[in-house]
Amino acid sequence: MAVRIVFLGPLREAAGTDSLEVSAPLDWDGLLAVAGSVVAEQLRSARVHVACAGEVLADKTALRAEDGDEVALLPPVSGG
Amino acid sequence: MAVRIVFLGPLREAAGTDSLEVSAPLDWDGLLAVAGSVVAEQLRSARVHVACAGEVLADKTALRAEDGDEVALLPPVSGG
Amino acid sequence: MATKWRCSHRSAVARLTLESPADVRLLDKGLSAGEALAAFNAMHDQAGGIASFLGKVRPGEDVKALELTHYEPLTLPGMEKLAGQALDRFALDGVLVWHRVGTMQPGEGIVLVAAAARHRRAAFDAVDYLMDHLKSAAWFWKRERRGDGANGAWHWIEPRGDDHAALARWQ
Amino acid sequence: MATKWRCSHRSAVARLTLESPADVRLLDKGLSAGEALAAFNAMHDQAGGIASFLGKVRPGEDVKALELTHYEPLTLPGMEKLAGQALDRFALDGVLVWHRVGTMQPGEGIVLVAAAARHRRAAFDAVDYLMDHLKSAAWFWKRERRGDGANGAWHWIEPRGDDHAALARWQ
Repeated sequence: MAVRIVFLGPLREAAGTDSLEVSAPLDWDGLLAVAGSVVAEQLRSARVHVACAGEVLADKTALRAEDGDEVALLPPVSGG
Repeated sequence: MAVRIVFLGPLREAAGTDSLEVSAPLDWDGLLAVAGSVVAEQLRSARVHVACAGEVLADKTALRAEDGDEVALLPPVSGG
Repeated sequence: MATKWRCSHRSAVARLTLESPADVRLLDKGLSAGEALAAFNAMHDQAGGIASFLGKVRPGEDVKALELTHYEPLTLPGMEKLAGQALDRFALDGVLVWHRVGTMQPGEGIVLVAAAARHRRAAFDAVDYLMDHLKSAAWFWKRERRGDGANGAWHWIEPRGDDHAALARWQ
Repeated sequence: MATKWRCSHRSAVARLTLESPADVRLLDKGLSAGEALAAFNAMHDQAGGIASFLGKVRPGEDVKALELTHYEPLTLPGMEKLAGQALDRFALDGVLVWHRVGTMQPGEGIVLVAAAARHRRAAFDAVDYLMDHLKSAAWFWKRERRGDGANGAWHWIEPRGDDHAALARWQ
């Protein structure tokens, strides 16, 4: 129980929760599996970014979260 | 003694005075004659404008100041 | 002609100390633009000019409130990095970048950006650059509360296409 | 985080009543940008944003003072006409155009322009437009006092070529 997944903005409603705790390590396939089908579909879109340990990943499919890391799912920011 | 000529900005120093009172009517040739040679030379430049009775003249050589009018000699405004 | 405040600006300004060359803040309470700009102005008394932009919650379309959420581990470092980029890119004496988070009412300030520079163009361009990048690149999500009482509901504000066009100007 | 003024903005703002949609002033004493912008902001609480520019007397090059003369029968009507042109040209809620005349010290404000609009671009462009036209078209002449005491002398500031280039952008 050592990786925390945080859902931001509208993804929070899609997930039905603010955050999830899962066991380390967590990779891209693991994230898609635990995120739920609605969030997983959005995660596959290029518009949703993933941060791990405070850094936005250039290639989110290379995610490799270790014990104690926070993984943030970042939907597109709002305009207006 | 019924037309007042006002020298603005650097023209004030060129004229050596802030203003002159001359008799009405005053036309372009009359203005050149009373303005002094230094100011008259600058007046002929397209960069110096003339206002009469609160209106900048589109054609300053058409000046026709009547009794009570103020004639303002306007050098180029400062940048910076 | 301008009336005087009962309290002097000098004493009021002294209460608000800004960081130089970049003052970057996330505020969870009111954003006072007049106070911030008075202090920024006093701090940059060598500058030829100060440009600023204050973005506010727009009333209308039945909007009762705006909620702005962010992701703390990214937001402030992102704003600080952006302020640094503006200082590198333009000939500036300093910048101020303040952003509200939390729930705001129509008419309240959301974002205040200011730039002090020797020349007007640099100050203007820096504020424009900061606003374009803050809106499209910083990690903020907004939703509006529309309607009254039990009929009220929150609506997410979508990303805007022309923000991306605005960003392309700076490439 | 922002410190509070001893006096509230609301009461202070109430002391400074602005004209709408255009507040145009020639000031022969201090120009207080923070006060003006707080009042302008409070007046335009329906606007999405407020852009502003404050031009100040730049220190350096031995400048002790700046004197700004104008021709009263033309200056204020010219500024009012320009403010009206900005309101016609851009989608604005309002503008503020204040200009100092007389003798100023380095660091003091010379000109303050602000525009309130639904959209940022209109507010920005209006301030830019007003500044370009104020500097090149309004009837102001500036001279600087350089040097100390008996060695001090006044020097006229020449018109600048790039002001005319800036104006050509709006044709």
